[in-house]
Amino acid sequence: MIPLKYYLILSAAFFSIGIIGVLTRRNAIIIFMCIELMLNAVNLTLVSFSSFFGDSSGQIFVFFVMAVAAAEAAVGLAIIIALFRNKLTINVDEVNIFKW
Amino acid sequence: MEQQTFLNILPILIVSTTTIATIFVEAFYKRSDNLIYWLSIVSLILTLIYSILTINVQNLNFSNTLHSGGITNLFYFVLSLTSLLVIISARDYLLRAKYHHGEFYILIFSSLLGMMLMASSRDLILTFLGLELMSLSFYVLAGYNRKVLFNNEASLKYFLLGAFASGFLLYGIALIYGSAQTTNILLIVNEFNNLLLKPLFVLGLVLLLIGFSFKVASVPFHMWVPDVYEGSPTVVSALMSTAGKTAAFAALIISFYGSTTSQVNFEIVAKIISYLAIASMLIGSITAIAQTNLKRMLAYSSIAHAGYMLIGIASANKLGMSGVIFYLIVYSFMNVASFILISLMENDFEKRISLNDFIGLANTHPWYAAIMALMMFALSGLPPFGGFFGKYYVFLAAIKADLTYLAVIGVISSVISAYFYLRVVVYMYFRTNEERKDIFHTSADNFVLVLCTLFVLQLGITPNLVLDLITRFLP
Amino acid sequence: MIEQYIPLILAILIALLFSLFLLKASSWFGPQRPNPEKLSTYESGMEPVRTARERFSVKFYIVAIMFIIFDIEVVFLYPWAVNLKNLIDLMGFFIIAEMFIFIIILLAGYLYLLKKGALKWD
Amino acid sequence: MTLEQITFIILALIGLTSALMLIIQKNPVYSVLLLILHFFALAGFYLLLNAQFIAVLQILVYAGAIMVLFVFVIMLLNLSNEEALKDPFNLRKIIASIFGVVLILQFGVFFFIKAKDDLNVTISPNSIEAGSIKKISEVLFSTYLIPFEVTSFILLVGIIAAIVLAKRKFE
Repeated sequence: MIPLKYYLILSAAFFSIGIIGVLTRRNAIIIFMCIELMLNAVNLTLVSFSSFFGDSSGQIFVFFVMAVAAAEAAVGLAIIIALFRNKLTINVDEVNIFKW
Repeated sequence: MEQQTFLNILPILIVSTTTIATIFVEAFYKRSDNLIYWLSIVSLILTLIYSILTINVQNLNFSNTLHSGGITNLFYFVLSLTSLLVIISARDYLLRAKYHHGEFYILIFSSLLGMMLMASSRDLILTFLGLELMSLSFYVLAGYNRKVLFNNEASLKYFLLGAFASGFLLYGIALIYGSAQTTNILLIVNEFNNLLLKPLFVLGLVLLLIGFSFKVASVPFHMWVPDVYEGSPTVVSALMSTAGKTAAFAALIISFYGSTTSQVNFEIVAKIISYLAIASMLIGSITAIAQTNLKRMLAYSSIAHAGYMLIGIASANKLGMSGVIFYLIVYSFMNVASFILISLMENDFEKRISLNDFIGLANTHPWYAAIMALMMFALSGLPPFGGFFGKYYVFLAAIKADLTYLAVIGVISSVISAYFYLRVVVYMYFRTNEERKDIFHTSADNFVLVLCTLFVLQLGITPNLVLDLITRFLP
Repeated sequence: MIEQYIPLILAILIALLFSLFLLKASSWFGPQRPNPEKLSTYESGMEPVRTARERFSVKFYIVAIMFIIFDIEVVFLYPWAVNLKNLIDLMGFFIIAEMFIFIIILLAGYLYLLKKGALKWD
Repeated sequence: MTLEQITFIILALIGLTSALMLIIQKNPVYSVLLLILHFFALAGFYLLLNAQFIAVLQILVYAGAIMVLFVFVIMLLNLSNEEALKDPFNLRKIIASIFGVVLILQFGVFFFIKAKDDLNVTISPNSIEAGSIKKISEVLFSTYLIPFEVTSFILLVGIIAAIVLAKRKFE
């Protein structure tokens, strides 16, 4: 039996690693991957609550998060492609017509 | 599905059917853009009429996930009216820029659907999905013309920061689910008092607030606002800054409504909200002074306005909540009108309108100058206009809740912001140069501007009527 | 709980080890007499000058997006289809209408893609 | 130590290492592969938590579909020659890393000390039933009917985004 708090601290750690990645990396695709890492950390939290409560709605939420992540990937990568075509870079530091 | 449920959610059904219908039209009909334009206007007018007619029938549908009638219909009305105004004037703007496609309307409709769901949802899962539907449509709309680098960059920034913020929002919802064992907002609101004793719930609430702060454009996730409002097509900025904010605040008000009962010990969360409010107000209004680009200036002012509205949430009483809703209604009209006035001076997506473009506008186009001046007065919160009462109600609510310092800082920030709003008026009326400005006006734009002006004036003359209406429908 | 997955874990482990073993086996057991000519990529062809990772057309991206969208659709169909009898008992035929609305909405997207020429390979 | 604990530790190590390597890794192709490894570890956790259906979906949707899209785009933009993307080790990185470590410690303090009482639950005996496809479909298609339909609209926006932003000849 693994207590709930171990799952929670683990997913909090994944979430924090995702945040660090977003803050440190400059490649738009890698930043997006770190955001996926954060969303998955939340999914772990949701599933562990759901299992410990014996309540399905947390797992259904994960279902929806997955669908949203898929649509988000479609939109986000399309945006990255559109930018790359105009600018030939996806480094967010160079995306600086405005100040970042 | 029973007939009654069907009638209750009819506004949502109209909007979603129109979305699908426009996609079919776009796919199968060659000259689709005009047909889609008229189709969307008709369906939005239907939504407006229907949501006003059934405002008294309050119901909960689909296992308490979707509320209809009352305050929800009021939000429907505001959201679809804003979208209608934007759509009416967007057509000429897009034609001028030679980028008029049916997809624009499809995306506006899908974002409207998301916003309406946020306003009517009583389940955090649905709120999250509505928010994502709205945001995803906005990400695409911000980069609508993919050949324009400004649009690309705006949408990339909006997307990366938006997805980052929704991670926080989602974590907040997960922790709230973990402490309340449910995602139903009504159940959570009932238990608000007990739940606030749990640290897990408080952390969840704070993370939820941080996530929402992105959508309402307040500190700490405010960095995107100026860039995205400046880089997106102006009509899109008009929609994002008004309807987007309204929908996010609607969801925030619904989630935090439990705090308005008197016995709740809301202090920790209220303190965090008031810090966010103070930071937003000051950062917004001080940075706006330095801006010469009009869209950027309005963006920073949008941050400041989000701060004023957060005061209403922090005061955690009924007046505060209804004050915020009143403020949102006025703000929608003021901001739509200002952005549309800016869009009238642009003839493509890459034009940047600065303060200098307004020099001497009073001589060449006295009516447009007058409307712009009125909107600036209203935004700065000078007395006879609607904007004043929006601020007045939230400040009053703050004083009632023993948060007088918030009201004081709000007043100081309003005084600071008066400087940059009035500067536009000064440029228009008291400076002249020879260069003649073009204003690409059509009757559709004039109609929208007159309508906004009338609403702002009306809300300034009879604010009580609207406030009473809002208070009556708040549960 | 976890015990019931032991056969699965074992199967995965054996598959992994076996394939790794086969991968390396030829270099361990086979005779090795390398010379530069033998080691070049094409023995009698041009020297490769660039990386094999080519940029490829954006058409693939549109197809990949279609795959993802309809993958998710199937994921939602799955719990519906597996449990359909039970669901009809619970909620009546409304459950079928529900799924058809979902499919029609995505069908609109599919037709839109088709008419916009997303699948044309010119 | 029971088998469950050993599995948990192994999975946690895989998950943490792959996540950390992902944010350090220079080559985006390797990052994608590490993220896929991370998703497999998460699927393992879902099995530990008796959420079989979600575990399968995790592989099917995340590792099988979403990451494929990522690989596609990386190949499409040909970003493997990473030199163009200078990523120097600078002050911002140090600050962000310190911030991250503090954040993890904060979460640790929070879950182990502050919120200790809220989390004192044992795994529910219903958990196997709650994770079963039968139970999930019953709740999904009754209570969460509207969210389910809304998902299709979200996917629709994905389709339109692809055409508007990425199609070569858009109009």
